[in-house]
Amino acid sequence: MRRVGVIGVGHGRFGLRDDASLQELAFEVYREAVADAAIDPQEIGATWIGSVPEYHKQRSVAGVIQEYLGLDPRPTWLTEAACASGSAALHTAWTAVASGMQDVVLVMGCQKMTELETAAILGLMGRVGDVQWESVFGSTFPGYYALFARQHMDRHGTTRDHLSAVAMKNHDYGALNPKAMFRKTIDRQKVENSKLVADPLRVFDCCANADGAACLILAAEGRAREISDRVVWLDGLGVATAPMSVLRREDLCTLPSAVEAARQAYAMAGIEPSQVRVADVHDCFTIAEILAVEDLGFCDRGQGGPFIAAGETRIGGRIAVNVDGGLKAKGHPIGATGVSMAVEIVRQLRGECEDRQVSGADVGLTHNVGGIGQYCFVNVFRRE
Amino acid sequence: MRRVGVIGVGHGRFGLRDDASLQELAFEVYREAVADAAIDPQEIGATWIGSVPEYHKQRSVAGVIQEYLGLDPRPTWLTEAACASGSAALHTAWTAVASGMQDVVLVMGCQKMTELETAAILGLMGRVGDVQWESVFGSTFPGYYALFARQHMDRHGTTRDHLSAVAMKNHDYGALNPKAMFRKTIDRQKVENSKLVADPLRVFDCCANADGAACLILAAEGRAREISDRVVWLDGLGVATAPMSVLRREDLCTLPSAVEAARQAYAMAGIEPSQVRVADVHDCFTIAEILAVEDLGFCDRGQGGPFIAAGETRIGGRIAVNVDGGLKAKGHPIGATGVSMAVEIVRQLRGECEDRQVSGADVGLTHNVGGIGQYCFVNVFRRE
Amino acid sequence: MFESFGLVSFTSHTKVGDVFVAGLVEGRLLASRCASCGEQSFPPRADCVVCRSGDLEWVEISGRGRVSSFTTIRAAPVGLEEWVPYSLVLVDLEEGGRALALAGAGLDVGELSLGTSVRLNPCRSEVNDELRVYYEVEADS
Amino acid sequence: MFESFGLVSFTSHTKVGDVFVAGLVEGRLLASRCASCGEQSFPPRADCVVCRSGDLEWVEISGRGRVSSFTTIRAAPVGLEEWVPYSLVLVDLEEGGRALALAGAGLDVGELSLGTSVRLNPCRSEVNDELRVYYEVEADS
Ligand SMILES: [Zn+2]
Ligand SMILES: [Zn+2]
Repeated sequence: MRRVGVIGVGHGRFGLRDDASLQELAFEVYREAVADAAIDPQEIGATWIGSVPEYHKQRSVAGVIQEYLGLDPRPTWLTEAACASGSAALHTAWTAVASGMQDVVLVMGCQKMTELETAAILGLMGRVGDVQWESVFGSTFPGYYALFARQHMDRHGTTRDHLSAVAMKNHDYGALNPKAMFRKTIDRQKVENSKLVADPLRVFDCCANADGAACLILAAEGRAREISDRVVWLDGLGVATAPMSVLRREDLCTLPSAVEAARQAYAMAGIEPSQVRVADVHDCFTIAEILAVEDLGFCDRGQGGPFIAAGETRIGGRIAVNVDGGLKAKGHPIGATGVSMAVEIVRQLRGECEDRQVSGADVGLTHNVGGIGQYCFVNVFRRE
Repeated sequence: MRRVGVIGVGHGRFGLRDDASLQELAFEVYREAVADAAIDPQEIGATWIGSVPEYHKQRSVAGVIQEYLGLDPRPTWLTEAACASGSAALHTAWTAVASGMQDVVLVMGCQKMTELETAAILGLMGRVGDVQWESVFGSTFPGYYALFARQHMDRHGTTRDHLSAVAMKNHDYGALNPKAMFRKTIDRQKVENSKLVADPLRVFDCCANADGAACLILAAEGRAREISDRVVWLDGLGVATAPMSVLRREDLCTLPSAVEAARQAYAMAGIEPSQVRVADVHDCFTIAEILAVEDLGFCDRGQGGPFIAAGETRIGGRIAVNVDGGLKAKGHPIGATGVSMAVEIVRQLRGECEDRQVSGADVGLTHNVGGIGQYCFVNVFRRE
Repeated sequence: MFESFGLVSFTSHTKVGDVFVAGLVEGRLLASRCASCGEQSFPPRADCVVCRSGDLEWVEISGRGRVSSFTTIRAAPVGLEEWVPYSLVLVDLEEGGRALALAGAGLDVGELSLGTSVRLNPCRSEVNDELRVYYEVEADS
Repeated sequence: MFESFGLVSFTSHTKVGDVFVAGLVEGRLLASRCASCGEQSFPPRADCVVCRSGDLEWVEISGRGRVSSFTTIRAAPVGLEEWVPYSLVLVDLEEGGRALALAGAGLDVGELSLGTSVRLNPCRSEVNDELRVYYEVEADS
């Protein structure tokens, strides 16, 4: 298999984007990535699009986007793995290049979510759970993570303060990210006075629905080196699943898919968790970031809360986590998120992140969860 | 890249399946394919699922299916390319095996469509067209193919009789296929007296919405030969796109994506169209089969109608096309269709098709179209 | 029949629907058991995850179990807006398997902790003008 | 503003919506033109497919063209059940680009053939109790 590198990135403004259609959002980041890579787009051999179809009235958006980008007759299709759809597109693209089927490809993550009402979105998202035995009782997405949080608090002594620390950290960094949806810091009061959504989770424990797009251009090693002198290599890929149904999970204090995906990615890249300098992890809820740092081996099992509250995941701590604001402050356009994470890590490894740059970042990681852990993709990036 | 072969197939009954959930339909064909391949399912390294999400109330069906099959924590995600979603799953799976990332994988195509009303389906399907400039006028899926038919009749002299010949042939063979939705032959009267849907297309020019599932197990050459002595090789893959919007197509008498995908597949397999003995092509409408035999080079441009009406695509003719009944008589569970086509061709090349067996079939082809040609996948299969 | 299961329905057909719902209507909680290898499942499955057999038998279970986790939903999905707040309890069943279910009127969620003994009770009631069958979690008396 | 375009709307936002619909309201048919390279497009695009510039200008077009194909829809999608049968005409525009549009009252579809000269007419009317703006195909007089 050939080594695969990222040679161009594009990232749009996340948030309420009632100024543009989905394909127009996609074009913004495509334009940026083509300019960033400084290639002739005719060189792009295929496009994979991560997006979750149910939020769009346009069906089969991959075809519409490929047309709007002007990339017909090159192939495209859509990948869906709930909130990890963007990482599924990236994995597909990586495999096509590594195999030799393609030399240069585009990975597009995009989503418009704000056309639907919040209750409709809660309804749709709840149906990422098993509809036959769970959604029939009105389960919601925050409801599932509330079940996880309750067990984690009970077993490991995780506290309200630990959850709040995640939200505050991510808003602190979101304030520094020009593409983030929320660019304001928040204090403990703000989090703890926010309305309960699903006990013990409050509004400020939850990420926000957003519109947005992000994209990557990948190339095989030889071509990548000809095109660019700042290639970031995608050297470790992991992907795993866990039962869709919370009724079939042995333990709710971990996402087994994340543990397995991380194991694969570390092994493939030949690194230990301690070598990761900067990570974007899937903080759809505050408790999810606590699970993530444990599942990824950044701290001991059960110690995610104190680890984060002690500042170890801030810049200057043991490992910088979600210093782009995370899903919490950057916003979570579900199909775009996995690609957005990769864009952030590429920019960190290139040293382009200005006042939220992690100094000396040479190894970075993304951890993108679909649903409540049904899917997890972990990727390890490296600069030379 | 490694050679990739099909070592197991499963195909369920297509039609109204109000006896089973989507995951139960998937299990039926999984059970059959595992038995057919005679492998321990623990050997399956990943599952790709072709399905179109909007028809299901369950969101993110890949996760539910993977759980129901008992294949966690192995990876899965969904691929969507409208009616070619199943072929997108197959292409993804092929690439994973060819690249060396996987050795044995499962490809599942599945769809439940009959939970929605016909008008709702027409509404959804119309939105496979461009919603911004086309669907706003009430365009429908048959409406698009009607536009194609009108041009083809005008330019090439294609007639009502030619269209009817496609429907009659496919029903003749559907009657011989125990898995087909419609197992009755029809006469010219039946077609021509059926109600107009979108002039000039009538009810019997259109395939039927159906529920169904089909699956394939693929393996890398070395392992495939150890497991099976009747491997069918997937030696040529082609995939291309055309504008989503009929407003951006130069010519409506061809699907340019099909022409390009066929060119790629023939080149990769190193064959000429004349070497293909049996083909499953995407006859979502009768006119579509006429376009297909031309786009694939089975006959001259514009001659698809007379070619089919003369019996050249029946068993014993120049090339057997859709002798499983096609989408027309077999039914069209959209996510399953591409995989179903591959199952049929594998069985033809293995010589297992009984009274609809094409004798001496050694090279077979599938042609699976998404939408109105936004996507086309052409695959060439070969037995040794 | 399965359309009447739960507060709302998203599954129109399943091989395990009729028997399961008929059981609930009679006040019985049923698990599936594989006729080939004996693997038992709650919630029920039509196909055995162990041996892939499609022959299933039904066994009645007591519904007794322990609280695995719980939450109170305050932001409702479409269709259940008037139902909030409602509490969901995840129960590890004594006879294997797990259930997610509504907290019944007799269960004080404020007093609940993980590990508490509870019981799944089959019940029927009118929800949004439809007769629904489901189960609720009650204190195990 | 784009929500009022067509018989039904599925696109809530687009960069080209406001100007285009305002044009239609005034009876003008507008195409986009790239301010960088001059590439013209109908239907309009916010981003140039040739040079990728996002600077667009607007140009009025005549709407004259020739029939490329046509059909009469007799099985309607949801929401348009009472509207059938309606005819759709695909028009190759003289000034480039193409449009799919409803056949207007003045167009006898039974007499139509491919190549016939026609014209896109901006129009406004009440559809399902909403004021809609769109265009219809009329005979070119
Ligand atoms: Zn068994
Ligand atoms: Zn331009």
